[in-house]
Amino acid sequence: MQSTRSSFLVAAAIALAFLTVSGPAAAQGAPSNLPRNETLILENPEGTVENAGWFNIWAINAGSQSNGLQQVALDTLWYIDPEHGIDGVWDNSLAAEKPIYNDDFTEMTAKLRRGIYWSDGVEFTAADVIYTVETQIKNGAMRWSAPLALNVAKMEMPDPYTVVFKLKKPNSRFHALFTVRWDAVWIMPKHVFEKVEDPLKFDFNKPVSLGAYVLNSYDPDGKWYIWKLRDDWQRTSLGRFGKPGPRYLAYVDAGPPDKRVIAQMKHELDIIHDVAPEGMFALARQSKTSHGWFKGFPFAHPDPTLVAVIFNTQNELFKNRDVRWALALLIDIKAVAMASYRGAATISAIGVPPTGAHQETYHGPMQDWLKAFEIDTGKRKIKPYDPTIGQQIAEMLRPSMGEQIPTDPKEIAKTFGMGWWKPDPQAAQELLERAGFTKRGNSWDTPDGKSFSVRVVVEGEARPVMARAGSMIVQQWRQFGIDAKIDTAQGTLPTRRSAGDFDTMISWSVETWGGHQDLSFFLDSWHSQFVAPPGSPQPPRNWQRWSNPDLDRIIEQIRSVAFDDPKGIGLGKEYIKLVAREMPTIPLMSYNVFTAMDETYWTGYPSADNPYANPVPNWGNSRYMLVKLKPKG
Amino acid sequence: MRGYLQYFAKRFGQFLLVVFIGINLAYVITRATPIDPIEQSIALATSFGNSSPEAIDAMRRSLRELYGLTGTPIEQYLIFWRRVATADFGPSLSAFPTPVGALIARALPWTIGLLAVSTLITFALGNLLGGLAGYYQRSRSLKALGIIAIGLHPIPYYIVALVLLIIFGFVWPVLPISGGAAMNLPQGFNAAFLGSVARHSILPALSLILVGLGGWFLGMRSLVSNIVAEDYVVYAELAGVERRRILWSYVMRNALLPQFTGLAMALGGIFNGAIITERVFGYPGVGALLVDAVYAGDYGLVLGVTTMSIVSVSVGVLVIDISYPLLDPRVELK
Amino acid sequence: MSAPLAIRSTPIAQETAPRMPVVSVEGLKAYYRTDHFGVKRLVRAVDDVTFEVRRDEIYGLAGESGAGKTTLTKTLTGAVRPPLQIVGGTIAFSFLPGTQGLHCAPPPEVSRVRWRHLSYIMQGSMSVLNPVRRVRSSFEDFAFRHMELSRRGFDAAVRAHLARMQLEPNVLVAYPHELSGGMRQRISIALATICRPELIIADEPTTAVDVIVQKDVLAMIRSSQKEMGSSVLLVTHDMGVHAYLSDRLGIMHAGRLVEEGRSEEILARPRHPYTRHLISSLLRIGDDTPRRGLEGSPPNLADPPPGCRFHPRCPLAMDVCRREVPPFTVHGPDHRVACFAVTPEARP
Amino acid sequence: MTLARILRHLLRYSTEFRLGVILLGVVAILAALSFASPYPPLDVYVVAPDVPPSRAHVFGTTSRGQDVFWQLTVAVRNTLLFGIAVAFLSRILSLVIGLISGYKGGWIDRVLMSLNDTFIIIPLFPLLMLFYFVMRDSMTWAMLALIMSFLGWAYDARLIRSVVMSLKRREFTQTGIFSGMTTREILMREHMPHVMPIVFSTTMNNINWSIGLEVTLSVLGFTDNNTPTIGGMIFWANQHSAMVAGVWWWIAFPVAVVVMTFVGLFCLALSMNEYIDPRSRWSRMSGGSA
Repeated sequence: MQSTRSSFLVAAAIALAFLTVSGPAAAQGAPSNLPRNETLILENPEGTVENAGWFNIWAINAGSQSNGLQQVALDTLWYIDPEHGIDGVWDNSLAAEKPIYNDDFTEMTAKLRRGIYWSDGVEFTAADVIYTVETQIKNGAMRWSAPLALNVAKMEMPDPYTVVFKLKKPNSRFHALFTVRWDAVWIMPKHVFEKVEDPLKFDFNKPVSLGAYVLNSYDPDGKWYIWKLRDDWQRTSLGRFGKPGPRYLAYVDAGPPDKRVIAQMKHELDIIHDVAPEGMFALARQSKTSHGWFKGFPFAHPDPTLVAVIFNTQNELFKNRDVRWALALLIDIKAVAMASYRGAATISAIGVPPTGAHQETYHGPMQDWLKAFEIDTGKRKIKPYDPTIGQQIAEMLRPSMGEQIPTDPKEIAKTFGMGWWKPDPQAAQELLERAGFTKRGNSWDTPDGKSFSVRVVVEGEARPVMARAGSMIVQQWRQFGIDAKIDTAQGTLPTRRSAGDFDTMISWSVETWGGHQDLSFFLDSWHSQFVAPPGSPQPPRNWQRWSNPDLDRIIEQIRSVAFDDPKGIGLGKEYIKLVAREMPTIPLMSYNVFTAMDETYWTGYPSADNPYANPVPNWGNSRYMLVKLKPKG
Repeated sequence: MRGYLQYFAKRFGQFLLVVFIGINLAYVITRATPIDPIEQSIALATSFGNSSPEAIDAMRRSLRELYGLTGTPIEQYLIFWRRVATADFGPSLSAFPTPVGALIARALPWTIGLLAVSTLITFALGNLLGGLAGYYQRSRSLKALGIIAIGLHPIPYYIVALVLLIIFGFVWPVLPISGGAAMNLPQGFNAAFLGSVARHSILPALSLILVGLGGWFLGMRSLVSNIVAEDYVVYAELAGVERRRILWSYVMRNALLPQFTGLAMALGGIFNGAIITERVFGYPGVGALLVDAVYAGDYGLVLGVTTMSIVSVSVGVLVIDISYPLLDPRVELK
Repeated sequence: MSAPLAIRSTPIAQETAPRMPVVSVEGLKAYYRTDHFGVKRLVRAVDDVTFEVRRDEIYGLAGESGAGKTTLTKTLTGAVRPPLQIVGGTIAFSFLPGTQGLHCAPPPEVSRVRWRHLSYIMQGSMSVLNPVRRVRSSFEDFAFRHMELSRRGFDAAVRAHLARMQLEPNVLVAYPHELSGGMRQRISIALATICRPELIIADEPTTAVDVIVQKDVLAMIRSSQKEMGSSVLLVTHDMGVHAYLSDRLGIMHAGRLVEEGRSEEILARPRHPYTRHLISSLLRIGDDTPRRGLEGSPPNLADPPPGCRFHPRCPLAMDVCRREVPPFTVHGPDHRVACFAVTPEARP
Repeated sequence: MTLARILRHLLRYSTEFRLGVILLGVVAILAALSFASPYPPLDVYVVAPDVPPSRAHVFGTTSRGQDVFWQLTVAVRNTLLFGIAVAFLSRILSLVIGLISGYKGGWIDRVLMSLNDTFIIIPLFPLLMLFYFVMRDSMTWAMLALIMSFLGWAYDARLIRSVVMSLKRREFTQTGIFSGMTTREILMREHMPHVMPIVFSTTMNNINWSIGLEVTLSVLGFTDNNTPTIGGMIFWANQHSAMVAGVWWWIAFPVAVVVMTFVGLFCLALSMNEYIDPRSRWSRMSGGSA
């Protein structure tokens, strides 16, 4: 037996070895050697960056974007805040004032700030702007080459702080290219890039920064990036708002949702980009210091992004408006809101996200029109809109959530949205029958006698809430007798989306500035001139491949009015009415992001009560929150 | 010696066959992937930002030639084999223009390290305990071990990893549950970094070990319980050779030989385990790299990783095979 | 005796009279109790056997396979593992006073005795050498600790011993599979004799080798026995071998001793019908082709026939044979037979 | 000894075997209950979500408003069916290849076996993942089963081959040949009875293998989740952060059941091996050289 004993000694030794190295709890979240109370740790939703050492953001997808690079190290002319902004939605960043167009929108002048410096001490001037544009035009395959090449005829630099863009054709939205909504054309450091022979093969490591932070260190395996506040932070565009709170920023791969929650419970992750609703609830329950955009339920930050059931309108079945409407009338949005967000959704019946400034601009004013809105089922006219559904969701949640659920109708509208279409299987049946569909026993046949089957493509793991919404909608359609199936596309989604390889899809084809009423950001790409023939790839964002002469007219009018022109709102409403009648996509809700913020080390995060910026940490716009963050105690 | 050469030649032939079939399988499948790297890139580049449709078309055109996705299937196939031969898989499409080789070279040490350590521990421990259990068949503690082994052995890597994750990451959070090392530590041969690496590798390694142990344990146990009945063992016992000597030089030594060939057969499965484990624990190895590559529809990278894993697994097998004669003097006669 | 070996017979051996037995077995009963997936069996492999091996003699144990010879050797060598059990009887070794056999001796005693006083040439010696160890290490494993010698001294001793056995020293560096069967056999004999033990148990030492090899293997056993004056218990079914080697002979049938006496006596005048059958079937040394004549096979020891276990096959069987176990009757010096059919008077 | 009789013996005398039968029995009963399930397996929000185990819901309910117990019954059924399907198909392959190469020997054997070893050595997981991304939604339950059985025959073919090789040397084969039986007859009449037990035990192991991979793949979201399986359940649980949300019963019970299945199957295989390995039996019969 001696040998057995010795063998157990061996085993014990190994076990011991494990424990000794295991020592105290230290997940990746805690930078062992940085002052924690001066460090802000944020999640970079890109996860692990395979090409960690690549900082040349102007080469397409060569490396990471939201590892802090575009948030705190790069800068461009203007920012539009998806929320209300620190002083207004519009911020002149590198530009000293708003863009100046000539009357026919063939020329745009940008006046630049003085006293802005690159982190290596070189001053930022118009030369950098011009170099940025010229270089990308010269090298076709850079990130913004195409749009710049299409628009810019030539540029002039009357003085080092003024750039005049001469445009190839009139474009009242040219400045949008240099206006950050998530990102924009970032300005290149001329003095660095002009030294390299091929700007596509240059890794720009270590990056020279125009923002308030410089790269401190990064993980060659791409799991974390640490940025350090510049000593001369006053010489950056952010300097106007005072000294940023955190001296260090750590953008980390926080792993799958569960691990993010665990990490924040251990206070090793100050800002979670997104988690499953249940994760957020768990945090709210178990960690006093964690909160979301809303202090209580529904926590999530509504991105100016409209989640919808997108039809492939080039598919025979969905060419017919009646079919699209019928399917819409079969959706019980309350159940979808529950299934996807556990109720923490902000619903929208119309084609703009119910977020930022839009509810005041569009949803509110259009309530009366919606209430009056009628559709003809062939047998009768019905008023499908139910303005109280937001209210109903609130009531439905109140028993379980208690006083977290607001009572003031305005609050409820802001939180859960206003109204939606009420489920009406009867009308749906009538519409389908008018469209030539027939019900056999418990299931539906298409006009050409095949069984009516609909595949609903969802991305899956990457966007769990949409997958859930999808499976709920599938269930509701199935129960009506349609052979509906969920189809998880995982990584193939982008390909299939642009190839039009889907019947319907839970995704978004509407994205807006959020803070600004102008809809051109997405709407311009809906023009029929861009609709690809079946089979060939469709450029963003008209994934539904829907074309309509009235829509084209509206778009062309928008192009001809200025960005801030109130006429834009009127045209926006026309668009909304059109898509309400046509239902090319079934708008569901805004894309609510469960960004969880931990106040153990930092306070002053943006929130629904103080919506000065978008906390979602991979947005370029999230940089504004840094100047408001204060160390706790 | 001639016997050995023949043996070696046979093994090497097998090795080549494995690599050939394996790589072709991978190539064919990858080619059939529906993912279009161009669309993938564009989607990434434009998923949030502003971008006008004409611009996208222009982008699409230039990317297509930049990525060099041209040429007939046959041409591409030949190019592919040249690349395999020269171990140069060209630039990664999802991290263009960084060469695939560079990405793999970055990830490989992690996986190899993890696998080497866990496999060694598993093999040594499993066989040691299994052998003892087979030799001292009356020992209670070893019987208990056997039951545990039976309980753990059939459970798939993922489940074990998940349970470990729950226990040590959540219920009793004493161990890091993701990453390869703590943040902001410069990589290199310094105590801090290595210590951190060790600590981060505990759970991944443990999940591999727990699953692997049982197989070796049970295998060794039954082998030994047969070998103790062999004439030369009985004879040695009757000759009063010390038990220790019998246990190590007669029983263990001889039982280990089939286990060793078993190791060769098991390597592939062990590698599968590594992929899963790396994914569960966010370990920066080739497994994680492969999954990302598949998501990104990065032909070059997927092929690179798959080929690399097939080749290195077969190399492992080859190494075991050709070192086998050193352990078993009889092999030359086979 | 000018052998460099330091080993002389032990004090115990000294004071014992020359004719005193090295081992005496008294009423030994060794059964197999098996239970494999419910199939319970009790095999009376050795059933009440009594005999002794005297100093400086070769005692032959004969009988067809399944007669219990091997089981007997197992019990003698202490290789008693379940399901084999010693049900009764004693085994007294001269060099192991005060115990009832190796199987119940204290471990230190056992390891003191083994190979130094009692060595063993195993059946099927082809496979008794560890296939992955060189012959030398087998010698070291087996003998080194018994001979108070330095490594070098031991090496020399081994070589000398091999030389005496007409074996090339280079067999030491060989692996078993590199050697012929006969070679392996002779090595195992060398291995068994290197410590000059009092008692060597040889179990079918020649079954697996061809006739030529048999001859010198036998010669080898004989010579080393003579030279060392030790005793050999020679177990084989091959009467030819016994005729050639054994001084005295015991015939086993179905787990029992049925006749015992001087070899020449028994070979010349076998009494027990079974013995007669064995002898009649003896053609010449080394021949072990299936025997003709007597039909039927040894009885199933799981349930042996009552009375004399040979009666179902016995030409002379009488009623009494079916009822009672025949006792031994003496037939002249050193010669006893267990059969009702043959009486001391009766001379065939 | 026919397989049936062997099984009876095992049942009577082998603890492992009995344990295995009991475990699998429970699992099988669960699976059978699925037909009595009051809820359509694919529908969500049919019961109140996140209810911990209670009298109303024995295993509690999921965050998707499904009853864990009833969901589990369906999942177990599908998972088992999957494993059995794969095992059955791959058995055919491994039997045919094992018998032929074992019996024919020569170059046929060499070719088949080197092919065989190739499939043993190649790491399958990357391949399976690739397959999934190629097939996408056409990668149904059945498709996956087909692919896996195509990949999963090698190891067992080897075992069967080795058994046949040993059988070849027994005299009944020779007599068979002398009495002019055809290869097929010898394989079927003489060898099958001896091969069956090993086929049985490899089947158990193979079911384990395939279920293991299925669970892993679907947990990672690499399978069609229109068919509820155990892996699928865990997948959805992860999607809802069940672990951190404290809905432990959503993970615990599926894991428990799947572990039961694995251990059960493995015990059967183990005891069968114990039984058929002649040497281990022999060494039981007479602890030593007899």
